[in-house]
Amino acid sequence: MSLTEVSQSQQRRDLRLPLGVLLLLAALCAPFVASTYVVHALIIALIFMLPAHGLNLLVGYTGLLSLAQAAFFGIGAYASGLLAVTYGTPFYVNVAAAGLAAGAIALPLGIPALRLRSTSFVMCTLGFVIIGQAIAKNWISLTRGDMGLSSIPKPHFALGPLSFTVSGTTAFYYLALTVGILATLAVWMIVRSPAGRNMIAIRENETLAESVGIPTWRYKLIVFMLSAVFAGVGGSLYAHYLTVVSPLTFQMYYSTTMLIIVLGGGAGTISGVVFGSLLFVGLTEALRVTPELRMIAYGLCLLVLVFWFRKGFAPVINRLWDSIGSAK
Amino acid sequence: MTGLPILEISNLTKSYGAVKAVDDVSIHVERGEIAGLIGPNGSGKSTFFDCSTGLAKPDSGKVRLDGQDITGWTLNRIAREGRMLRSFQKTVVFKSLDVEENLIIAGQMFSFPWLFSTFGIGKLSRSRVSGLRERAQDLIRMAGLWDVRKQPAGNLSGGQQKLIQFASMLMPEPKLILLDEPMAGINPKIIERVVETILYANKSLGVSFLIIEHNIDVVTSICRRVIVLDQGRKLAEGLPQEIINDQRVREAYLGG
Amino acid sequence: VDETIRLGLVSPMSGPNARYGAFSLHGAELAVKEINDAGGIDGRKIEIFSADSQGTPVEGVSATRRLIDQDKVNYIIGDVSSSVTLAMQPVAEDAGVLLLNAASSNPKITYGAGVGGYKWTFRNYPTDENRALIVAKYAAEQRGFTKFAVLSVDSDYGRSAITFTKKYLPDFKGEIVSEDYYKEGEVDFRSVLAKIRDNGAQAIIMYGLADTTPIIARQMLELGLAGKVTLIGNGEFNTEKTIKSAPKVLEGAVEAAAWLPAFDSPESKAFVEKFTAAYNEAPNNHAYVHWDTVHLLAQAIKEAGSPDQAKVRDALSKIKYKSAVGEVTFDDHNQARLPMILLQIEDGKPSIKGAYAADIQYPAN
Amino acid sequence: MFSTILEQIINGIVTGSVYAIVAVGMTMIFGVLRAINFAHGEYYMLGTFGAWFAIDYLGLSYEASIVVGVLSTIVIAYVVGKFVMQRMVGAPPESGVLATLGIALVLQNTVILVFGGGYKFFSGGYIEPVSILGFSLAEQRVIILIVCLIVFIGLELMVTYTRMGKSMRAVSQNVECCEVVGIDVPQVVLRTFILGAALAALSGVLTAPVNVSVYGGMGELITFKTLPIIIMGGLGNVRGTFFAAMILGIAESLVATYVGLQFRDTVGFATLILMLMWRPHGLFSTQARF
Amino acid sequence: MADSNLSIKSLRAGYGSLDILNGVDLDVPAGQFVALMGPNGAGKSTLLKTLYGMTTIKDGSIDWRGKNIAGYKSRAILGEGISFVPQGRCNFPVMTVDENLQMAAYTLRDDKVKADRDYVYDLFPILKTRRSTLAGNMSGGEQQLLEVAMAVLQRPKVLLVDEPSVGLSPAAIGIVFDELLRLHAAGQTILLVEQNTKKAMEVAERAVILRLGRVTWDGLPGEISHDELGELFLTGKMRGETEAVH
Ligand SMILES: Nc1ncnc2c1ncn2[C@@H]1O[C@H](COP(=O)(O)OP(=O)(O)OP(=O)(O)O)[C@@H](O)[C@H]1O
Ligand SMILES: Nc1ncnc2c1ncn2[C@@H]1O[C@H](COP(=O)(O)OP(=O)(O)OP(=O)(O)O)[C@@H](O)[C@H]1O
Ligand SMILES: CC(C)C[C@H](N)C(=O)O
Ligand SMILES: [Mg+2]
Ligand SMILES: [Mg+2]
Repeated sequence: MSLTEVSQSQQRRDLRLPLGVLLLLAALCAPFVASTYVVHALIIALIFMLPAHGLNLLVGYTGLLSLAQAAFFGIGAYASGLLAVTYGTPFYVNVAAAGLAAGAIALPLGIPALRLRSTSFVMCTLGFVIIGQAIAKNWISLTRGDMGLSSIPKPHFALGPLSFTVSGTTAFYYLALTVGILATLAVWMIVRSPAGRNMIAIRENETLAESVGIPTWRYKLIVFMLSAVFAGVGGSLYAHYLTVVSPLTFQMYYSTTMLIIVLGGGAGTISGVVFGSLLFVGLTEALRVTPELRMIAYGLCLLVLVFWFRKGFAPVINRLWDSIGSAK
Repeated sequence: MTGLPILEISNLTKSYGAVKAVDDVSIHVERGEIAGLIGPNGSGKSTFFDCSTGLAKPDSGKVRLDGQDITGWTLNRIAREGRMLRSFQKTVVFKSLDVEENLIIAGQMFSFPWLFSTFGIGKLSRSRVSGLRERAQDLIRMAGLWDVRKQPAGNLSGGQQKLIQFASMLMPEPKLILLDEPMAGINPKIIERVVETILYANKSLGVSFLIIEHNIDVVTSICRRVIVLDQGRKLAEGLPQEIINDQRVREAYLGG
Repeated sequence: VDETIRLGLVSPMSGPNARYGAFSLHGAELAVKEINDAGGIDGRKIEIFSADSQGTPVEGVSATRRLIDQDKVNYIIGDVSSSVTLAMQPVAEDAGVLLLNAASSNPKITYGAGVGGYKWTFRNYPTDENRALIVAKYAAEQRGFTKFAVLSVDSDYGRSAITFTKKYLPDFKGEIVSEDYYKEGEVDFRSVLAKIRDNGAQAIIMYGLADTTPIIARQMLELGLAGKVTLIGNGEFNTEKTIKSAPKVLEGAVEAAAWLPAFDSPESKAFVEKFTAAYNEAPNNHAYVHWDTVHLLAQAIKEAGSPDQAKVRDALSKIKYKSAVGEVTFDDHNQARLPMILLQIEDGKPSIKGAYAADIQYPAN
Repeated sequence: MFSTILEQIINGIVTGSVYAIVAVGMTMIFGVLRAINFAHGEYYMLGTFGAWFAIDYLGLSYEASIVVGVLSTIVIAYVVGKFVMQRMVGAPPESGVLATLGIALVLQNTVILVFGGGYKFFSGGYIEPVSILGFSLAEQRVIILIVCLIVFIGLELMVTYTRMGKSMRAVSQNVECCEVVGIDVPQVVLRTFILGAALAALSGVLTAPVNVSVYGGMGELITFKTLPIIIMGGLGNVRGTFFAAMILGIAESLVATYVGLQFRDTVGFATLILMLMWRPHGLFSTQARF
Repeated sequence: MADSNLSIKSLRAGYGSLDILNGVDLDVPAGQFVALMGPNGAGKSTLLKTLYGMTTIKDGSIDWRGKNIAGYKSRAILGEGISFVPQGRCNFPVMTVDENLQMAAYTLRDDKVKADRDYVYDLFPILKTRRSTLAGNMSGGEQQLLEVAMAVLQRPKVLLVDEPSVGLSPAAIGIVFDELLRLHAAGQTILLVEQNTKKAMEVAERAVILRLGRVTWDGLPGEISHDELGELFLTGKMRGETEAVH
């Protein structure tokens, strides 16, 4: 029995590996075949995928429904925007600083917030976004308020004598793709490890998890911070891509978009998040017919999602993937 | 065996409003012992467990585990560092995970005690996980759950879930296990197996037990010593035979 | 060969500013229709492509990209909201597409344009600085106000107008006694108005949204501020609808606008008529500026003699365009020298007090 | 000084009353469905639009427009309740978030599509100021205050004493057990939902004369104002919601006066977060054992 | 009386597409006290839930007084006079004991309700002392008593009880089973699921053993010894083990 199992899975891997390579190749070739506009949409999708990955760790794996992602996204965007504009620090410093800043701010926010359960926690996290926006608007000496920060430089790498500026859409696409793949790998490693299993245990039943020795409090806090780091990095890329940051970066709308990516893609699955960010960013672009009809369609999509794909699209993708794998 | 009790709880008190759920109770469990805790409904047994394991905060009293004062420790720390596990009266499982995963989770904090080591991948950690899996499968067979082992635990029958809980307690090698009504709703044949497993764990692995149970036959057959609570106070303590013949216990608990 | 001129319009078609988007699109469409009906520009027709910015920078950038990459537009007009325009600038710059702004007033847009950096951005709209200056000046000199309360919309427009007000007010011995900003959609101003009632302000400086003005006016009435405190600034004080909501409060209000339907010039009157005939409602300022900007662009293309973007750009910087409010030229920051129109409500009707242009003091870089 | 504070407190109570009537419906819906209704403000908007339509298109009086506004909202709520909310029974909270966000988008944009995105002018109502305790207040605000009191006394009685009220509480606690004792869960959900939506609509119609402008996006704002209230009030708790709404109304009013209007929208969530630090389960909730 | 009975024919039911009951046949004459036993996961609870309309029925019929009630909603079944005490917690945790008892009689609107409640309080004095405690704050056993009391208050014609003895002290089990006997004596039909086979065999008139979703033994309690019973549980083994072969 165990023998057949092994050979079966090998057979599967044989078929899925080339397909995976193919998909990767497709991703690499995208800028050469797709129009600049599609590439731009892909970049936005890749940028939103980062906070979504973080949110997935929080919602999908640890079971904490949070709307705070936009706050950390905004913190990341402002952190790198301010560094770049005022100190002219290089890109990779900004990205790292954005991630760290978001993670560090998540600590004092998470300590009180994580004591709350379910709905109170959701509302508290929503509060972070709203208060974040108020700070961005009113702490004018730091953030320049509504005027926002503009002319954030394009990512620039300098290694000794080598220097390179990521200026065009194509170049930025590769940058976003690289970061996206790295983040996906990082999430994959986390969730497959025993730590990932512990997170799932917390999602399923916190008290039970606690009783088998899982330090749930510390886990929740660390995952909360981790999700903020992902969001911060996303925010940093966003700032460098759009070259402007304004208080509108702190938007409940972004938080819900990220949540929809995760839930619609399939909470607790990595493929779901990847697919979700492509679909839901792609979808908003595709639906650009007339604005109201588009929003109505978007709303109806959400209802369809809730009624017919309660687990998001991930189960569908996985079934497809499996059927590809087991096809001869 | 040293004379030091593995668990020693002194003068524990807990009240909810006007209700004194536990009222100045002192209990100890000796190393290698299987002790029973019985009492009428609402006599404070589960509350006593909650207070000893960090789930509830006692109003006063001291809990010592293996000579160490663990009063005020959190539930997870008691489980992880103190190696004292407990089960719940109201059956709880990780609902959407299958039986095997349920057991692996129950065991892994001991194989991966440090938060960051749990992120470890690589050979050592893989072999640890497969060790856990083997152990889980043995326990699944014991509990007669083999065929449903890949089903989400939340979809199993009440009794089957209770068995998962019991099996989870044996996943790691704890020093002491507190069981809250492990036999409730379990069919008589499986009760025999559960009893055997408890005795085996006790003899061969040296795990001590404190068991709340209303199935008086089981209590008398496996416990060396039985403690009786009534209205939050300790009513009696002694050998099983003495206890069931005690007039006060008969009145308060056994009925007649 | 495709002979049509492809013109993109980025505006907030949905979201809280959707109303501005609708007016902008109508204005631009009307101009395009006029031009095409008259035979186009040297025979070339204009085709308009509208894209929704939702009033947010990221959507604005997406919209801009789509216009450039998919609709292959040569020119873009947009956006209303300054934050969005600021985000669109680098995108247009990268693509070498001419970005003509018709309605954003934040000075930063042209601080960074022309010799400031972005070669492809032009703005055919007066700035907040200009507006703030003339309102402050008029209020102080003509009306004799010295104590002001600020109540403006919490956006880059409302906030930057106040920033400049603060810059100029000391010149006129004016003093700000309280400063408040409201969110789009705010409906309850009683607390602030009560405070203003008690702090002795003579006028409320309001750079606000058209739709909020009636609410504030009504609540001023409720608190007994009518006739005691005057509204000054900008926020469609001059439309019939606003005045009707609380005539007693709006009497004497002072407003500086890029344009208003009551502006007395033949071109302006003709525009109001055509617009009203076409859309069954009176145009507002945003309809006008977009209508005007399309005509401006058409003239530039005509003068360039070809739709080539670089040539049109050069034509624009040299252009002398006769708009409905006066002649327009661009400075070296690609900022139009445009007058602001100052008006005061008298007997329930807007009465125009003059049109003032001011040279902008660019920050030294 | 003192009289200014008093005046602001009265202002706050009026604002609080508007919030309270909307929030109480939301909290009751949460009670039976365990889902935050992100679309709740949309019923406030629908009610207002209904009344505006009645006045502007049908030429009805303000009183009649109240009926039209509330009734038309009830019809829409019935449809939404039948097809969406009833199916949310027992669904995980995430589904509730997505579904109600979806409904909010659909309702809001349908209205914009039909009536346009611009602001409408609401012309009915009693806006003449009256003087109470020396403070000037529009008559309409006095009406709002009185209606709020009536609504809350009525609801409090209903929840504690009537079968409907008891079954609402029952549904909120254990759906399976409702089946066992014979409570018609879908019906209770539908009725609660319609009641909540109707109250939101009523609040909208009553507030329209003083808020003057009517527009498609107005519901979203009110949703955000009421979210912190229902949490502070202890989800599902009618009396708690009343006090929380008053606290928030007054706090907003004071902040708007003494700190700055721009901080007003932050007050709700800031108060909420502060309060949650102090009492993680809300001001008025009861918590059962694990 | 013979006309009013419960008759289950080749019933197939389960959860979604998963079948748990694979053709259950059972005839219960009016007024009979039946004990339903079997290994864990045999489908006992599923059978009771199916009778109460809480699962998906694929096939077969449930005749109750000449009417096929298969596919009825729970509420309709309650209306037909069938009550159910499910396994595990089933009360309103944030209502007091008294309110819970009131809710139990939700569908009854006569003046006997109050008298019934007093009767229940006399029966289980512990509930009386806890009458204003929130149900969710009581001990497991106390809640179990409450749930039995709630079913009693519904005055059903048929009572479906799933493991009422779980978590009860021997004394309390005595009281509960005495109450079941009293109800039975008053003419109620009772379907009792129990793992406490010893006790169940004492009180029931008839024993039915379920395994793998089928009735495998049906007879008088006296006809089978405890060892035989245990043997029956095991030879069938558990649902899992027989199927594990393939
Ligand atoms: N909600 C559910 N969804 C899917 N399968 C279920 C569900 N509930 C139970 N099952 C399956 O049905 C089988 C029978 O369950 P049931 O609860 O009827 O057993 P039981 O005989 O009452 O056992 P016990 O004595 O342990 O209560 C179980 O093995 C389980 O796998
Ligand atoms: N959170 C609480 N609030 C109020 N009373 C409580 C609370 N928790 C427990 N009690 C009361 O404390 C008493 C002891 O409860 P406990 O659960 O410890 O009893 P037990 O001995 O485990 O009973 P059983 O055998 O029925 O499980 C009960 O009377 C219960 O009502
Ligand atoms: C909506 C308008 C008042 C916008 C303003 N002109 C701006 O620059 O943002
Ligand atoms: Mg207990
Ligand atoms: Mg069962």
